[in-house]
Amino acid sequence: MIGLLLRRLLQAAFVCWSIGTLTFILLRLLPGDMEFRIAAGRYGHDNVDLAAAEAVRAELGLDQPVWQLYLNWLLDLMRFNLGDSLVSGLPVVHEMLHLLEHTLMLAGAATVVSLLIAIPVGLYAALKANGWFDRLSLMVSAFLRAQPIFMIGLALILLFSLELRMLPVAGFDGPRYLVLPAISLALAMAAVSSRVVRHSASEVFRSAFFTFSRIKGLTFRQAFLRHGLRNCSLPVVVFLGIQLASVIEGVVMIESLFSWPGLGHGLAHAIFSRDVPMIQGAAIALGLIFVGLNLIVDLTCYAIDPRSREAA
Amino acid sequence: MKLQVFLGAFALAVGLIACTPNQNPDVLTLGGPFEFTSQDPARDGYVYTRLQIAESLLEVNDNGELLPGLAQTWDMSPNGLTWRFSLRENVRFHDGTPLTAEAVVNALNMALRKPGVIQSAAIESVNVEDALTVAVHLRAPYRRLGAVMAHYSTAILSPASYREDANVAWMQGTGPYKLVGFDPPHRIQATRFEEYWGKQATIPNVVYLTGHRAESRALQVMAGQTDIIYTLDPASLNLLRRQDNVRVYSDTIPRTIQIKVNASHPFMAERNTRLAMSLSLDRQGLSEKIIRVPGGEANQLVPPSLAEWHINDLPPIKQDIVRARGLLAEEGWLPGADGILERDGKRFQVSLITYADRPELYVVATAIQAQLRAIGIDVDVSIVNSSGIASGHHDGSLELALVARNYGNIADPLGLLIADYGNHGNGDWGGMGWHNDELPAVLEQLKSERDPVLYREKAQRAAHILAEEIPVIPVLFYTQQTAVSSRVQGFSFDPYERNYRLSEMSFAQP
Amino acid sequence: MTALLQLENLSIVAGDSVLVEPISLTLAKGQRLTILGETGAGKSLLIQAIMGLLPPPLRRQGTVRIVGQDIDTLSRKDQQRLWGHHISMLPQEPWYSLDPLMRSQQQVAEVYECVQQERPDQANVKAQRDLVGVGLGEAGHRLPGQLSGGMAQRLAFCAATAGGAEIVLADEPTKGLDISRRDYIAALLRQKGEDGAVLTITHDVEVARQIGGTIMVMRNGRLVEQGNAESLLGAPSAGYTQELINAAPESWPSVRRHQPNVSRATVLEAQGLEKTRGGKTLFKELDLVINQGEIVGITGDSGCGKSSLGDILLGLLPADKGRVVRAPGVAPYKYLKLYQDPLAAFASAASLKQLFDDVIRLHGLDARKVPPLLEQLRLSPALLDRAVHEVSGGELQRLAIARALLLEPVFLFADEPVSRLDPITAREVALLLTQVATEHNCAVLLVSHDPYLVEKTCDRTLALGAPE
Amino acid sequence: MRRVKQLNGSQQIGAAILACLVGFAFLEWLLNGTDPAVQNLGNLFAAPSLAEPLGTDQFGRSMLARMGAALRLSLLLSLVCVLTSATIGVALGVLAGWREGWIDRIVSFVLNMVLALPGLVLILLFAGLAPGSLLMLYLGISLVLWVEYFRVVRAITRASVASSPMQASRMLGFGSFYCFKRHVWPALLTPVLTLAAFGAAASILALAALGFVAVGLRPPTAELGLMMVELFPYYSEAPWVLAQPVFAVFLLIIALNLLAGKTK
Repeated sequence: MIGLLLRRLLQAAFVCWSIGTLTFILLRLLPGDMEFRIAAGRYGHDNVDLAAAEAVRAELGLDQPVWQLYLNWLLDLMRFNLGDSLVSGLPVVHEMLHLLEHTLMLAGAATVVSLLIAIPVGLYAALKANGWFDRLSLMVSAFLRAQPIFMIGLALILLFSLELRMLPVAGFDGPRYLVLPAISLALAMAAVSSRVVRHSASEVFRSAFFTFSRIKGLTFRQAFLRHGLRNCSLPVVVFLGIQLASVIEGVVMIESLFSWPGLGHGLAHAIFSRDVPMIQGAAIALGLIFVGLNLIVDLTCYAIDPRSREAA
Repeated sequence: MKLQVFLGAFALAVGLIACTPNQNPDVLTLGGPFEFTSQDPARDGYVYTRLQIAESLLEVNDNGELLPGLAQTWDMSPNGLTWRFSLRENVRFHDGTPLTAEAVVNALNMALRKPGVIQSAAIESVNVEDALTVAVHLRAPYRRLGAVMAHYSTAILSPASYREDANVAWMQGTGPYKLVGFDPPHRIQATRFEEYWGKQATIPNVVYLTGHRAESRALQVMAGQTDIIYTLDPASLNLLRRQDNVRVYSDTIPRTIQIKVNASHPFMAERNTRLAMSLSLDRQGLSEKIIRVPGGEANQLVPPSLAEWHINDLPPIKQDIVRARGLLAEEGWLPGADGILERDGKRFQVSLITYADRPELYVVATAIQAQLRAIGIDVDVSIVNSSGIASGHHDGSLELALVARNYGNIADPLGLLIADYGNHGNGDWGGMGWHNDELPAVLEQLKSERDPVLYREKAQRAAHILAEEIPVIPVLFYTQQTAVSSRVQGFSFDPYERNYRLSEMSFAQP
Repeated sequence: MTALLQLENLSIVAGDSVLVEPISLTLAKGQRLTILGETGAGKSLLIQAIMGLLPPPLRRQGTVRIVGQDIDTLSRKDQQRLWGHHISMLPQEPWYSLDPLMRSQQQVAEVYECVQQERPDQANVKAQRDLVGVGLGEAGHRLPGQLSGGMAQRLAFCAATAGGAEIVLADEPTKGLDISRRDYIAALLRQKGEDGAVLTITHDVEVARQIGGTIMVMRNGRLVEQGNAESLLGAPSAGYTQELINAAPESWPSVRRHQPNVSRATVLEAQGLEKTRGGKTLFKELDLVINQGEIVGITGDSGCGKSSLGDILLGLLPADKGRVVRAPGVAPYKYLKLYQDPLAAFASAASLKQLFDDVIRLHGLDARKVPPLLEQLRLSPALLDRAVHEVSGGELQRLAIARALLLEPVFLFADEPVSRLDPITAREVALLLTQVATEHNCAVLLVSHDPYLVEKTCDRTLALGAPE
Repeated sequence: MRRVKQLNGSQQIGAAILACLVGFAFLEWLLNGTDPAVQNLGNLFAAPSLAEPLGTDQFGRSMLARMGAALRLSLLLSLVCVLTSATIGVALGVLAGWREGWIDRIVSFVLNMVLALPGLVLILLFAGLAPGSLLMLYLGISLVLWVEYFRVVRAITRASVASSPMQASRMLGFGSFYCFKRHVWPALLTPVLTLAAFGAAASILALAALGFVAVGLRPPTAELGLMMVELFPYYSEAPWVLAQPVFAVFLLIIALNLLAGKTK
């Protein structure tokens, strides 16, 4: 248990360092002069000129040697100081917290909705394996998986916002704005996870131990609750861990489509305005979410599977 | 069993959401592409003047004439070195403190500490003359100081708004709406300021939401989620025009889509080549089919709304491929095997950069690329950040750039034209590698010209030089496209984009 | 005396082919019935048919009555209601039949809770009592993965019978168990048969003998003979039954030669070997000399380090202490290994002919040596044209021996070479191995859990004790 | 041909769809000479006709030519990405799985670094480095894809190397190359082909995704994701034009997913 936490903690530190270094190197190589980009972000597109750029350069010390900037940044990182945004002048940590809140809200809601869809659909399909419902859910899942995630979002916008006028199209101003992005992301996730649930549940239903528990005299319900649920949730949770990477990718697309003020949107925007501290902050935050979610998966597996506890 | 329960719950949830209408009767929702990161007028001030949270000393009417704002009257000393602004009485900031000369001096001094248009005037000092009079002392006469005082970056905030470092902690303006919610970069909330000095706003609450994708902005207004969407993309116009509950307003604003040309580039140094490029453009097609607003063809840089600077009798530039090819042939450019022009073994291959902040630029660039290809010029289009224009100008890497230039930025384009052509005909957003000494001289004289007739004459001369020499190729006069929900009444558009005039709007009774 | 289980003309068919020919039997309280036969005799299908668990293309014909009820008159749900309450089954692979995530005692206790409607604490007490009864008193908190095969089978026995079922069906309950553990399970079944009814399926004559009661001998889905255990095993009337009895290692002819020839050269010598695994010392200060052509047996219970010792001698596994010396001047490929599972010796993607050709080409051997070798091992040369999966286990093990002998090895480590094979085949292969190896003057280290097998086939035996 | 027969029913359907798309893309290239960038502002959104079998788009460009070009781009890019990432992933995976030791440690270290960033974020960073550059897209996508091959190949190689059939071959005196050919490669082939199909689908989706967040390819390149985004505002005006790239991506992905077989 301690080892588990320690390993993830080490990974988190590694993520911070490697992402920081990587983004730093990559962004040093970005085309265009940095001070012009920053000036454009600060003073409006029509006010970019040499004077504004000079002011920015002097203020931020961008003419220091590269290694010095990198060293400073590493020192700051160790003190948990991600610096100030080059564009807004606000502390990156502050902005990250704001974006993080929205991203977690979206990712959390999407995960919950996707489980609400995937678990009943997958279980029902496994129960009636190869029946009409199983085939239908397979077809829907294959159909959804064959779309870029933004097409799912656009289709939902067309239906719920434009035709039915039930939900807002984009932006964030209250819980109603969460519905469509969360459902889009959830559908894309459930398309895959419902099949995983179906697969692992039917595996369990066909397993020798499930049959044996029935032969012992347990009813189907008892056998399912006592033996089926825990055993089939283990591969599902492990899969969720693998799916996390695609969730984060989906977040970038969905946030962009729905103008959702989260980390993915922030990252894309920061890359565009070449805001090095923001890019590092956003990428590190996304990386840390990734590590954190993996930790949750680890802990869940740990809770479900007594074998791992024995091993520890 | 489980499944049915779940489906039932889902249907119920959807049903509940469906019962909530997309429109709230007390809130006016606005959408636009502009992201904001701070409350500092020098940075994102336009957002706050548009939402009528902050106000400046002077205002501008649709014809570009200055009107009283927070200053009721103003005058200039005979030598042009001192300007006096007398402030309106009984004006209160949102924090309850009264508007005084001291507060205004403080605000202007804060603006002076940052880059911006205010730096174009050689201001020596700003002083308190008496409780309601402010004096601005200049080192050199500057005729257009009034326009500067109407710019968003000189908006007046209460002294409590500023932190030590001149940044703004929380904006306390004087407008009919006051800031209540600030979530950069996507949401601003404002409510009616009950102690406003002028006419009270009708709609109690305003929300501005950033939507950085043009296509989703168009959908927002169709879905009834947003009442007004500023800066639409051309592609969505036909769709929006067909909606019953949406009206589309097309307003010409003093912004021009133009091609910045690197005249020091060996291919484009000759006027004939630039003229040929200009003649290759199907401006009518661009206007009708691409921008989808007929009549936007530009034959010169400054649009008609800035009458002093616009040449009324200049004929339109018609597409003339044959003549364009002829001009290019005169310069030694002959088509090669694949139709691309060649001279001295070099292919006519150039890059064109543009930026994504204005949705139509990208589409127009794509069309221009094909039209230049038709006369044998191979253009490689790339999208950059708008800052790439200025940096490309300075490092000399820029070849062609498609830009939208706002000539109404400060009510008179003089300052802008000096910035664009003041340096021997060159500037970040204007000429590049072009050499002309007459134009900068004319512009310099205009700075201190006080006779309106002479001013007009010289302005016209400047416009003629630009039309004749074509350092920059005019393409289209920009049209601001705004989609407005049918429940909004009293909508009008400020061609200078300073003020969204929200306080004059109201909702139709359902 | 009422019949608990009654089969009338029960047969199992798949489409047009009959897999198990009609069979009738009656099992009353206090009766034990054992069906004896080799793999493929259709024994397991019989049990699945009785439980109603036949996989779809297979169908049952004839009547099954459980506690007097014809199961054809019952709905599927009502059929399943008999499970645990009246009829239960001991699985073939206990590890797979136990929930890997649930502790041992709970797997028994939940039966008391769910089937007998006991309170949890009471159920726990009873489960604990049951576990103590089968010698698992200390193992209640363990997970199935931490149990040995014998323990898992005993746990499965407790779980299967906790519901109070009178009828217990056992499908090869002793497969892969050491002899002492095998006998324990047999005793449990015998005991259960005294107050209920037990139907056991096995290929092990010894198990059948220990359970007692009635024995039915089956071959290829057909009943060969039946009768009382003692009389049938004592004096079988069918040749097949006799063959089965002879196939038990106890009945094998002894091929042990009187004394190893002391003048023979040493092929392998181990000095002071020590190996520790999982905190337990398997063996230490072990010295071993293997001479040319002799057959050395190693026995011991599972987990005692028999196979590890063989792997250390071959250099496949490092020893913690000590060293292994091979005879000088002998090519390394002359020290080879035979695997418990013959499939483990062959690359599955190529044909057998290809694999044999590879060896011949690599060492520049004479391909004409192959047919006589195959003949010696009673294999048809046509087998080589097949893929690895298309030949039987016994044939494949003999092919593995043939391939090894092609290289004229001096030392062969045979790791349980016949334990996965049916008894009659096992006997044939084991005897052939020792015979042919001797002819080729190859030393063999034979590892087996069955002391009889080693005793009958080896020149000398090394018994490994339980790990410390 | 033998391999085609080994495929199951749905894999055959997948292969057939893919073959049709490839056929369309390359026949269009051979037979139709229209330049996908030539505009005709007088003929916007023309309905399908004999001259323009798929109609025209918002610039009056031939949709037939554009669909052909876009499909070729997606197919070729995914092919090149898959080939690169599979080669690197398989080579390093075999090396690391076989040798373990320091090679394994170094590659695993790089792997952890790559895995720390979700794939699309990494591709975004690369695409941001040089917007519109096909090379950067290719590098970014390949960099993300090789990880999967590496992990799978290393695990399989490890299992194969430790397996008793290979142990047996070693004892019989066979060398490393023989062991690779007989034991490791046959075990790798099917999973690597499955990964390749999924990888191709992933790179097609990534390309479309980048077009969507405006760091993908430049206009007037015909690229499926870019076309979808550009044509979306015309969804009610010219639905048949929008449907074409949407349908093409759908067919491509479903064909590759079918070809790959069961869910991972």
